[in-house]
Amino acid sequence: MKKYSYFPGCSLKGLGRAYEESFLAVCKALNIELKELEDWNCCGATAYMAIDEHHAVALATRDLALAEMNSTEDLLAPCAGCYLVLNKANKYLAKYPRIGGTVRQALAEEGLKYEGRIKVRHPLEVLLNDVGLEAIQQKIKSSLRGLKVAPYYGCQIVRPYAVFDDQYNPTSMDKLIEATGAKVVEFALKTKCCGGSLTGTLAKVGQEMCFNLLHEMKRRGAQVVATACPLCQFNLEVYQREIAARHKEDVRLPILYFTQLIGLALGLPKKALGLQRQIVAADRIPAECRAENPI
Amino acid sequence: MLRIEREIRYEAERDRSFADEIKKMPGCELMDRCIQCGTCSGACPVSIFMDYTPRKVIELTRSGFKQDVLKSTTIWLCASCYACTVECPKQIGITDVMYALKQKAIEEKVYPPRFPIPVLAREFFKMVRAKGRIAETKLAILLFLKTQFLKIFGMQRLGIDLLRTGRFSPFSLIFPESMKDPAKLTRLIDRLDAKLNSRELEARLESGNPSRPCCPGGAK
Amino acid sequence: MVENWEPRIIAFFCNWCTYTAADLAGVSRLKYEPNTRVIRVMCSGRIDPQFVLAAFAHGADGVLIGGCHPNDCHYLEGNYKALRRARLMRRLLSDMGIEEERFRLEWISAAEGEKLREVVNDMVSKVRALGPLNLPSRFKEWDREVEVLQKEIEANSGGVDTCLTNQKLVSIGVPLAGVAKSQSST
Amino acid sequence: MTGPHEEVRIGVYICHCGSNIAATIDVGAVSKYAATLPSVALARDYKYMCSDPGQELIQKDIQEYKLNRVVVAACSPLLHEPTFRNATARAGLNPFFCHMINIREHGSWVHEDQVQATAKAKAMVRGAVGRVALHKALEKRKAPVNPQVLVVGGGIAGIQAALTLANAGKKVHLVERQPTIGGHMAQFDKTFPTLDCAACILTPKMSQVNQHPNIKLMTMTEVVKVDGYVGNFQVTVRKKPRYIKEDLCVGCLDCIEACVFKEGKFEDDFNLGLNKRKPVYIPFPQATPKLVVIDPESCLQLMKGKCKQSCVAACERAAIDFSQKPMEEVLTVGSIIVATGFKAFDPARTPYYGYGVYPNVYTALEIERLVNASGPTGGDIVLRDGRRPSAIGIIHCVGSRDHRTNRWCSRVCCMYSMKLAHLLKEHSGAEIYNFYIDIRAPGKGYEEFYERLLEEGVHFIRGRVAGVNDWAVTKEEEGRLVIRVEDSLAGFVRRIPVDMVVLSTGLEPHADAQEVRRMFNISCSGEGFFLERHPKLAPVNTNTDGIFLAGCCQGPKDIPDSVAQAGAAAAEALALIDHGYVEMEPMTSYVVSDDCSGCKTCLNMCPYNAISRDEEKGVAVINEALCKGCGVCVSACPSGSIVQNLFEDKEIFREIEEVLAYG
Repeated sequence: MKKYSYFPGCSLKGLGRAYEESFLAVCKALNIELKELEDWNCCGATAYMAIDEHHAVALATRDLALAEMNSTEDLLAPCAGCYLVLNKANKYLAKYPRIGGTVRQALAEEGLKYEGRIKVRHPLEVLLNDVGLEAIQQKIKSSLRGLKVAPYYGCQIVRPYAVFDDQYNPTSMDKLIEATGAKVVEFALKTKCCGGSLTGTLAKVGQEMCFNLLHEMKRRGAQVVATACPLCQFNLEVYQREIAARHKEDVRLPILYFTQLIGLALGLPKKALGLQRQIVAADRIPAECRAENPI
Repeated sequence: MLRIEREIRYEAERDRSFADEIKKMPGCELMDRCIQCGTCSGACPVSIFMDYTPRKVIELTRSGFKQDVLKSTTIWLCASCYACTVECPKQIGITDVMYALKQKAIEEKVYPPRFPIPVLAREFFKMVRAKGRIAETKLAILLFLKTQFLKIFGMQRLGIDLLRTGRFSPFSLIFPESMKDPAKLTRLIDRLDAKLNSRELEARLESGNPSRPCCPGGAK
Repeated sequence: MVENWEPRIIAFFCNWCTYTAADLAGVSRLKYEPNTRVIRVMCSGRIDPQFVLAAFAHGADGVLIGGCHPNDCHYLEGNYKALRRARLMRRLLSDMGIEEERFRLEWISAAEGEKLREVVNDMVSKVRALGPLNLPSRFKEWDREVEVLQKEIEANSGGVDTCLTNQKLVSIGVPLAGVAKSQSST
Repeated sequence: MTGPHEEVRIGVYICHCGSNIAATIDVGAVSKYAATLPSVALARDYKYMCSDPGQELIQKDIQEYKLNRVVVAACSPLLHEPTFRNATARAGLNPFFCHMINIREHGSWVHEDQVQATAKAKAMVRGAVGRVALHKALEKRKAPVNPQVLVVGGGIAGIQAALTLANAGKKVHLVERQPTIGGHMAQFDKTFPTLDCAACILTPKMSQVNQHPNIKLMTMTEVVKVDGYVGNFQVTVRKKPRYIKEDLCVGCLDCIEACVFKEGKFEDDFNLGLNKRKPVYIPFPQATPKLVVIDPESCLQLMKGKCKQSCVAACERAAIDFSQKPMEEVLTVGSIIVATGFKAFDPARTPYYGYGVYPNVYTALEIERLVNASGPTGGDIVLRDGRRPSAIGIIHCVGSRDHRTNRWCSRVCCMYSMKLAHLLKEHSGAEIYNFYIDIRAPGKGYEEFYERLLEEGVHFIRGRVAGVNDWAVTKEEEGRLVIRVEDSLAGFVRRIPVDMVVLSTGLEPHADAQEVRRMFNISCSGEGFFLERHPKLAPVNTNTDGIFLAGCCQGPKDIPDSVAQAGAAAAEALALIDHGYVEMEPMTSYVVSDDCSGCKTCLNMCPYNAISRDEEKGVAVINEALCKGCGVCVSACPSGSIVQNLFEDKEIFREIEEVLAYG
């Protein structure tokens, strides 16, 4: 039984709740015990850095402090944004005493203390290294054999800090997908940015970036895309109608979380994996796969 | 018709302290190493939309052409994907430079009115300060109300989709996702601001720099 | 007096690596703290523990030894000898109540001008934080033991390095002859 | 000469070194202070002590003021101590009565605070004055120089150095690791900027080496151990078995024809794996010596001991010998020229350029073979997938100017990229794009060559390529490699589809440079190339006397520079030989027998076994010829009965005492 602290972040409570549902379900199935941080706050995301580095670091450090004061376990952050921001805070506290000092003072006045001991980790790494492919394969109930999956990592899991995977050609998700029996679709844009918040602020820009990804994934024969970030999943899925209209091309493609795929392979009920929350329903996957797959 | 303007730059137009201000910001220390190879621009997924490529922004920044930089769309288009940062052969934190420039632009309020990105930053900031967490849908709606009011009607389909799949409930607009006790965070931020302001003061007494509003748009 | 006190650090540099590294730092115009007093030896293995004590005895606030990296010694293995002696020195110095930050052995190759700067700056800041050592003044407290020792020496004469004119030095010179013996056979 | 009781009269000289020292250190104050020190007869500061007038000043003073000690505070003794010792000697004083301290590299150049820098200088001067008073007159030992020279590495640099020495009538041992000499240059097709064929200018030199009566060529041979000192090195070399009797083989190549493998089956290293060879092969037609070699990794007989040995049958001269074993030999030489060359950067370390992922991404060296008329395709530009390219992208600075790989500029890539651009265009008619950060064409006729290429219509795009991949956006990009780059002169990003990508990989030190360096007891600079004694004034010397550098092992170079440096190294070796003898520094140690207790502590301290025990007298004895003067034994001696010249305990104690006596 492995234990971790767990930082869901705002998205997993909001638009990305299917990520949380599937992640929790998979952890349960692989008997990983998660302890959600008590009264955590928003990590600050990327928006905060644009305002003030002290505020950005302070927000993240409060969460790190909560984790450190309540347990010694590593802190899991499934949202790529949170994962990066929390890691970055750790780096900044160590590298910039000027910022670290001020932030720590402010925290101290709130009765909080962070010594920098918390290791922030991503579920991809934990499933791959702590649980291990063998352990997962043993628990596979219905293989996804024949399903062509495009693993999409997005930016912030491997950049700027390549902690557990290669910066230029990450493979951790590939391995997990192959463990489910599915086939990995090779494509050059695994880590190309989906546009982040640009889809909301400057639709034209954001949607073209998503189009490039969807177009290339389809061109490579992907039947479904696996993501590891709520924003990536959202951008790639919910704008497909607009993108199709804008670029006069059918880009419909189910966008799942890698945890949902693993969950399916583990034979967990679709509802538990939040599959009903798909806008582009996953059962558009071709018949031959549906035949031998639970989807 | 053809608009002709003089494009020459005079030394007098350079803000000589600008580069140093930026270099003081975390991650920007190595900016002077830049050899203008353009790897950042090539690696950037958004550069195809930028008026100045990231490479050019670095050059303009280090030469002190402050207004050109702060007015460029580049700093706002940066999606923080860090491709430039990891690809830079001279290990310059280009993404961090962009953050620094965004800060400066917000500070000096040099961006188009109703330009959504800084507005998003501000709304984000306010919401976190008030609730400790972000309710994305509410944030999005606020954003559209304040920037591209009409667009919001184009978004109905999306809204319905999200409702249908239960990814957001109108309920959350009235009772958005929140910390149990958001005041905890508000207090923390205020304490931080207090420190920063006092530090600002010291800084100002030493050098004649203008004060920085501790948060944008006088959100507090 | 103590307001404008500056630490003085005796730096024994080996001719082939660290001294050359210091030259490189110079050619590269790397700026570092001016508190070292460099004494050139052909090899860090030449550095007799007595040199270190003499330095402290004459008012040095710190002693830095710079040699070639392991396997890089111009004389094959002199730096290993230096390492063994340094380990021994540390124990001895702590017995004498001299803080460990005041004595340091570093491997700095001919190419590592940058490292030389870092080491010197780091050591100077640490020693500065510790304040003056003032070993000479501490001798007063020790004078009594010294006289005892002195008698012993006269009793079984020899062994004392005659070049140590300073009477106080002789006194610590003695246990050192012992030190040299014990370490050389280590 | 000063007798024991003669009064010590020291002259102290503080150098301004123009403003190099004087700008930071108050030289006037330092010399004033020096004048106040015990037994200092006079102290001066002067603009350039190392200049002739500066040296004459010292000589004059020695005579006029009866000085018998000299202290010079100037630059690094490693640079100018010989200068001032010679000056001292010219005035009839023993050179070792002169001591030098460094207030430039260790003073003015590294400190900003003038007060403290000056204080440091004063302290150091005081230390020197104190120590020099104790100096003794010393004589340098003379040792004969063995006139033979060892050249390590048979690339163009090694070849040039060997020929120069041999033509001067000196015996040269040329040692080469590979089965043939020629090095990288032998793989090149043409040479920039003149475009004369590399083989045509290199192979004559190779055969000269092979035929020269004064050159002993040893291929497949590596240096494994170096003993001794300048003028008298003992070098152990190990020869790997070629499985061919070199004296019998005439290079008829019948054995290759006869080999049981009818087709080449193994990667041909010389052609970088672009084609296959048999287990028995000759690296290339003009290989020197023109001998076949058998690869133990692929020969059935040598691997399994089972083969019908048709090669043996085919060899009329019975030159094939599967029983050969590695052999060691000790060479005695007076000097060594290290010309071990470079390693081409491995583009696997730049994954974003897709080498090894996309078959049509090549390294520059592969292209050299591809465009070569005697190469795997006979000079035809055919891609690995059999197609012919209609557009080719050449990416400069791969593995250069990059903190993630190598920080330095490799110096030759700009020029060879242009050369390859020209050749590829000539051979394939394809559209050629060069992607560069800066064009560096600083050689004779280089800029003109750049101009010529511009006129030939080769595209030059200023921008470092961010990535190469097969992501297609437009129709014309489908199924091709797309180069994404900012055209930094135009100021926008471009996507350029090509069929072939050439990576202009940089030059880096050999993987085993560190071991080699240790073996020869020389240094490496930060990036791992061998370190010259002085970047400007001693560019082919090393910190170890009698060992010289030539070619790319010292840093990236083009052929002209390598050849020039090889000549310089040969000249240094010749100077050493013709001088006839070397003077050994007198910093050796000796035992004061009366004080020695015969405890044997020192015996196992000495790394050179220079110390033995005189069993009769029961004391240790040091063999001066073997002693290298490290002084380890001195500091180990419990009874303080070993003395190192110029580094005597009392001298060092005095120096410590005095530097601390100031301030």
